[in-house]
Amino acid sequence: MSEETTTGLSHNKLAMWVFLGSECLLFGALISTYLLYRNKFYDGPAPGDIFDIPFTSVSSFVLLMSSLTMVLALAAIQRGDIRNNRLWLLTTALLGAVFIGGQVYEFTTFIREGLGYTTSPFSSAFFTLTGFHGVHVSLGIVMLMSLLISSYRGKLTQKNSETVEIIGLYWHFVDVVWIIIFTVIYLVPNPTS
Amino acid sequence: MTDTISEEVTEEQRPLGVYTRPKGGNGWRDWITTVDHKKIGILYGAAALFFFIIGGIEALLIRLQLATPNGTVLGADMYNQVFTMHGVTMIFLAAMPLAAAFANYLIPLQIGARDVAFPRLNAMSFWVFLAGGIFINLSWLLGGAPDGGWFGYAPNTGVIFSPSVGMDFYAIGLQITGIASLVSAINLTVTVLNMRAPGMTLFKMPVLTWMLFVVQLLLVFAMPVIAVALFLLMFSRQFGANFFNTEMGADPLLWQHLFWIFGHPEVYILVLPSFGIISEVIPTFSRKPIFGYDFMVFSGIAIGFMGWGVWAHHMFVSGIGPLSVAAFSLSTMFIAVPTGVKILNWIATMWGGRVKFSSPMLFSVGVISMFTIGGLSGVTHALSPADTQQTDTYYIVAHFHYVIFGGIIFGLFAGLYFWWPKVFGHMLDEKMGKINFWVMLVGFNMTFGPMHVLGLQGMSRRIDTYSPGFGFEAWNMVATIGSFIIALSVLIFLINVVTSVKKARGKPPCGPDPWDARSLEWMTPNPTPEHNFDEIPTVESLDEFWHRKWGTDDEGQIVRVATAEEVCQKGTATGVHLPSPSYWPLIFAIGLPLLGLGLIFNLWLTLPGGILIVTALYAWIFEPVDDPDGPHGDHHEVNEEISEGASDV
Amino acid sequence: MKKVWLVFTAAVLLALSGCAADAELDTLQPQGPTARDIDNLLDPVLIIAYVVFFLVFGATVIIWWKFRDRHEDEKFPKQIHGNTKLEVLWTIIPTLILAGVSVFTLITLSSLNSRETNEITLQVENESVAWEPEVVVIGQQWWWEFRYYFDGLDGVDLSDARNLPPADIVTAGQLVMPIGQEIELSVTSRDVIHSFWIPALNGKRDAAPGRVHPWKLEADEPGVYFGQCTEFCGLSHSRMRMQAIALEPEDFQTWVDQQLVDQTADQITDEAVARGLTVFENQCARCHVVNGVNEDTSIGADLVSNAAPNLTHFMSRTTYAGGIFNLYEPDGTVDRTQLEAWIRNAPAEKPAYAQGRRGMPALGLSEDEIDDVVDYLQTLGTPPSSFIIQATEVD
Amino acid sequence: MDTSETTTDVEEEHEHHEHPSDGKYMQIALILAIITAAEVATYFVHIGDALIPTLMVMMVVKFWIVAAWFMHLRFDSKMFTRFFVSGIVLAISVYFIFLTVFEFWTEG
Ligand code: HEA
Ligand code: HEA
Ligand code: HEC
Ligand code: CUA
Ligand SMILES: [Cu+2]
Repeated sequence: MSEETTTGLSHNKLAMWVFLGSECLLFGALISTYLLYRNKFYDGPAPGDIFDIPFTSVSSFVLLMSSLTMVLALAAIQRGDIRNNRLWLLTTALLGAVFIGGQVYEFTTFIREGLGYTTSPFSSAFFTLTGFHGVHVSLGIVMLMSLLISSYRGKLTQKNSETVEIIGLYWHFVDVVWIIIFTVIYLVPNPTS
Repeated sequence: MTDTISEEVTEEQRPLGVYTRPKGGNGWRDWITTVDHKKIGILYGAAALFFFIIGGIEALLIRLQLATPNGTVLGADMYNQVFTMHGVTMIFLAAMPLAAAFANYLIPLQIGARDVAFPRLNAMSFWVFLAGGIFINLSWLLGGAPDGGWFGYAPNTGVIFSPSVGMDFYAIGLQITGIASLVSAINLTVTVLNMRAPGMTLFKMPVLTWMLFVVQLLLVFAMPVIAVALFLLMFSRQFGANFFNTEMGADPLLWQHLFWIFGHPEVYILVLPSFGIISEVIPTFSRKPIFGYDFMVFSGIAIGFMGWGVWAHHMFVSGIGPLSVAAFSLSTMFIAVPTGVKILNWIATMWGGRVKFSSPMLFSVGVISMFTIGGLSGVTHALSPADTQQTDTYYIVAHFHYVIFGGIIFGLFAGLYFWWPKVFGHMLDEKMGKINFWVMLVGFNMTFGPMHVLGLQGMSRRIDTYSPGFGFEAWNMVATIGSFIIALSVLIFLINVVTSVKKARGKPPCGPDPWDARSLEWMTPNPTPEHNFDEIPTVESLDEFWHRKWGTDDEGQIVRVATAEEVCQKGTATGVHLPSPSYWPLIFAIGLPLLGLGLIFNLWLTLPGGILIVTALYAWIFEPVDDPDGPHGDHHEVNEEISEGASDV
Repeated sequence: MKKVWLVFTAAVLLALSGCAADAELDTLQPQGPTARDIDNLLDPVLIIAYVVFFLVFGATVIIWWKFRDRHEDEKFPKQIHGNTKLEVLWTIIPTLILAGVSVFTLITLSSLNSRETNEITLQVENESVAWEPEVVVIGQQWWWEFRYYFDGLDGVDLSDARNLPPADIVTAGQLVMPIGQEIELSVTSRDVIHSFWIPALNGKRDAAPGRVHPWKLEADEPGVYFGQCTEFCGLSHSRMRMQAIALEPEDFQTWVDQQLVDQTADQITDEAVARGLTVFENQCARCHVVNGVNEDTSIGADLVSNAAPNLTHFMSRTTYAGGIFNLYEPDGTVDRTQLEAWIRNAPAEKPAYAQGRRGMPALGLSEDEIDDVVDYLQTLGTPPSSFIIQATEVD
Repeated sequence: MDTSETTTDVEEEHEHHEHPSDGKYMQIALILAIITAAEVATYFVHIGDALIPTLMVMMVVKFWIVAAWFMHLRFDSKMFTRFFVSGIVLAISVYFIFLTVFEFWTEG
């Protein structure tokens, strides 16, 4: 950015990082709430009964790879390579959508198996945490699609690669949150009923 | 709410006076579309004062009910709503936004910037806050106000125990004002870091800016915690989630922890702005620089930091176990140290000075002594065994009104008197200001002083009535009388505002430097012109403005090197490129309460709310950065260099 | 102005030093060792606080007199920017003071949490029982229940307060205890969070649903010690009070003996009382238990808390309905008017949510029925001694 | 007033290092993939007491790699790291205490 600022950093990017700092406390609270309640499954299914690790591993992997495509999209636009930028943006959005699709599938399976939102403190905490993450991913997809649209309208050029960078930061953040969720919620041995 | 008091004075004369804007034409449109940090500051101030009076009237109702035993002014149900709304209104809709008013108005000026980093986001923060405030208060009309206390302990806030829609309004309304606070905090954080004038290093920033900066950081990290707590509450109430359903093994302490992890940083969010304000006022009227600037700054940071490790002192009796109690008891006590550093530095600043007790100064000295009382009673709560006797009694009520009213409201009044000429171009009447102070001081101590005694005598808080015979009668009556004296003092303030505006009408603005002030904001004329600085000054020292006025002669005597008029910019620059107004922040803000009402009453209502929000966001993004017909849209190459700053977000 | 201040502080000081003799809830007049410990911790700190305050306030007064600008010139005082030594000094001194205070805090805290249980020997149904004085305290909207298990709490599952095993004694509103004994409390709740507090004997402890919190009480002298629920718990939070009644050990034994007697119908001779029993069985028994008449505590299932006060020894209490009404006049006669009013329309006497499911509903009884049922209530239990009745008066 | 050594100012260089090449990004992604595979493997292969520490280490490494490389924290201004790390550290310490107070770790 050409704008002169005291620190030499762009407003927008700095704001995004401050926001991500704030998000740490949001997800921290949700994760802690979940941890507190992972044993409180009342009469419903326990986490250990219901999680499908292989399935979630695949969707986690998909989300992780979307971080790669995201950074490739950024590298492309920074080179001025609009074509590849579009390609990678689209791929990222698609990978995100696959992840969300997986989550929707997971949720419906859980509900079919008797784990509804109101089944137990565990279920409420689980759906709230992963739901919040899912909403973040979905918002990310919306933003990526908006980028694509403005790219096709010729508005996204090397000059404003920073917009891609900032949305990328958000995207990667949502990814690292999932890295934590995947380990702490899914992989750490779970109680069974 | 501001344009109703407008007067017929042309814009040229008073470009900024809220009470003197032209009524006709598109005056109100100017206000609802403004992205000017100063106007937004004024809007924050006006709204906060409005809510302060609402909260104050609620307080008077509380006091009327409690004036005598077996009071009958309010029923139990109404009483519970009134005290809950009193707490919520005062904390979230009066004290926080009043601080936000100062932050918005003064941060850019004190660091030598033309505006905040994201002007439109700034407007959005205000409108969202206002929408949230109105939304919460709508509950009075739509089925009952919240009745679970301002910290709304679960499970008493669940649908079974609080069946009216009140707590829904609480959960959603505070969520909305929370968005406003978070967005504004990010905005101001970036502003402070990124938009300082050349030479303005972090350690040349005025103490007020520093304290406000710490507050923004606290907000950035604390708001998400209350957001989660409120989401859990909302999901429990709207969708039957089991976060607080103890029958299924949920733990009611979850809410308490989340609330107070936010809640304790919150009390420093409330008090630090006031500490900052008096750190500007006291040096000015003592004619000395602030004593121990570095220590002032670092103690502020220390308070903000330590504030994260003490939250469970609100839970000493809630059964968290002796080890936790011990740990939090100790951490709480030591917060007195950095706070004490501040108190003593203020005293040292005045000591040996030539102290002028003008009204801002009186209020500041009021803060020093009254806050100390509250802080010391705070230390007695920190003795956890003693707190088992004190908690949830009027002794606590006394503590927090001493820190809040004595520490915050007094400080904010100091700020109002001090910067009034800066904002509106005319002074408030000094004599009335002093009367205002003394009446308030007496009323305040009469109201809250006796509460110490009541609390130690065992009067519980949040009781709508008490029986005769426990020895509560006399002091309650005194407190009630005192509260009306406070009301009188607030009334004196309002009268002062009105008469001062009247007196100033048609007269030229007061001089640029009515107080022999010290910091950068006074380098612009009063009232501040729309573009702030004609030319961004280069800063060499703390108290830059003062150092440009005063120098030392050979004998080390302080002598005037320039008059304020000479130092002060003329405010005449033209063609400064400023961000253009926008409707979308307001439209966005209107969408949120609709969304909220939809969640409470009828999901269909979320539709228009959602549409407004999405439309506003997209329009916002695609709105041209410059309105070609805008007042300052001329985009000459020459002006490009001084148009720095504001981003187009 | 300054005079106003002095007078005011003097008044506060006076009041603090215990002028208010009649304050039954006063925290500064401890009547038992734990409360005394707390008081002993607070008092010196209050003095420190006074000293600190008068230093700060004194400094501002001196500034007012000495450093007030009385000239209208442009002279400046000496410009001092700070003094690191001073800063260090006033960082360290408060730190040291607080370090000292924290030592005492920790000591008191540990004694507050220590348990010193003595078994006392009780006669329970002609058998000698060694009882560690323990009482289960249950809060609910808006009254307190106290349960005594003379076999100890070891086998008693308290995790679900709405579904507790039968106890030897169940009473409401008034905790009865022997003096000179540390009584262990297990505090819990059936609905929302309440807080149990007898200021003269100890600080408070929250009663939270799903959690059991330990606490203790000890009184030096026999007497009636007043308390108030202090955690906001909804509509009638202010009307959720309680008393601890401390008795000499012999009197406590007598009380236990009386409480263990059931109220069977064959004792009834009076016709009005018999009619009252019928009303009770038809109207009241779905919520209230009178041992010997009905047993099932879960009948009142339509109450959120699943329980109403056990009325077996109703007359042995001196207050009712969350400790807000006195059952007896000072001369020992029963205040029938108030009791009838309660049974006529309880929510009018003590607010409860219109939706019901907590508190006692208005049952729409006829005046005759009310008369009869009150006659019946008056046969339930032995009235307490006149000492207790008089000590219940607040003035 | 000693103001010379202020921290976050213009002086702070924000020279944009050369960003890694696409190939480098692919390599990093490959490492991430391998760690993820290892993580998932723990679900099938039992490693006893070492499980949780191993998982935590792998999680932290993945987190760090994404933050440092994909989010460019390695190359970008320290200010960004400062905000992010503040958030993380504050969150971890506050919520760690929070869970501790619930006796979460000892409840089994
Ligand atoms: C502006 C807001 C504000 C501020 C600044 C404070 C400051 C402090 N508060 Fe307060 N507090 C509240 C607002 C605030 N509080 C509110 C709103 C509640 C109630 C919430 C509710 O329940 O509704 C509350 C409740 C509250 C409790 C819980 C009580 C209970 O419910 O049981 C406790 C317990 O420790 C406490 C302690 C303290 C302490 C130790 C400080 C310290 O920061 C004070 C430090 C200051 C000084 C000590 C004075 C100056 C120091 C010196 C001159 C140095 C020398 C001093 C010594 C050597 C002691 N506060
Ligand atoms: C910023 C915070 C703030 C402020 C400023 C105040 C100000 C006041 N508070 Fe505050 N109070 C709280 C925050 C605050 N309070 C909180 C958080 C609680 C806890 C709530 C809870 O338990 O959940 C509480 C609780 C609380 C209680 C305890 C209620 C209870 O526990 O049952 C009482 C009782 O006296 C009280 C009294 C007062 C009084 C008399 C004032 C006065 O100082 C108010 C002065 C202001 C006015 C009187 C307005 C004057 C203006 C006019 C009258 C002008 C008239 C104009 C027109 C008619 C146009 N408050
Ligand atoms: C639906 C349940 C219900 C029914 C039916 C009911 N009560 Fe009650 N009663 C309660 C509850 C709950 C309380 C405690 C109310 C409080 O203190 O807030 C109570 C309190 C009382 C008390 C005071 C007890 C004490 O020690 O505090 C008396 C006496 C009483 N009821 C008598 C009666 C009589 C007589 C009847 C029948 C004519 C009756 N009740 C029917 C629920 C019921
Ligand atoms: Cu029970 Cu308050
Ligand atoms: Cu606190």
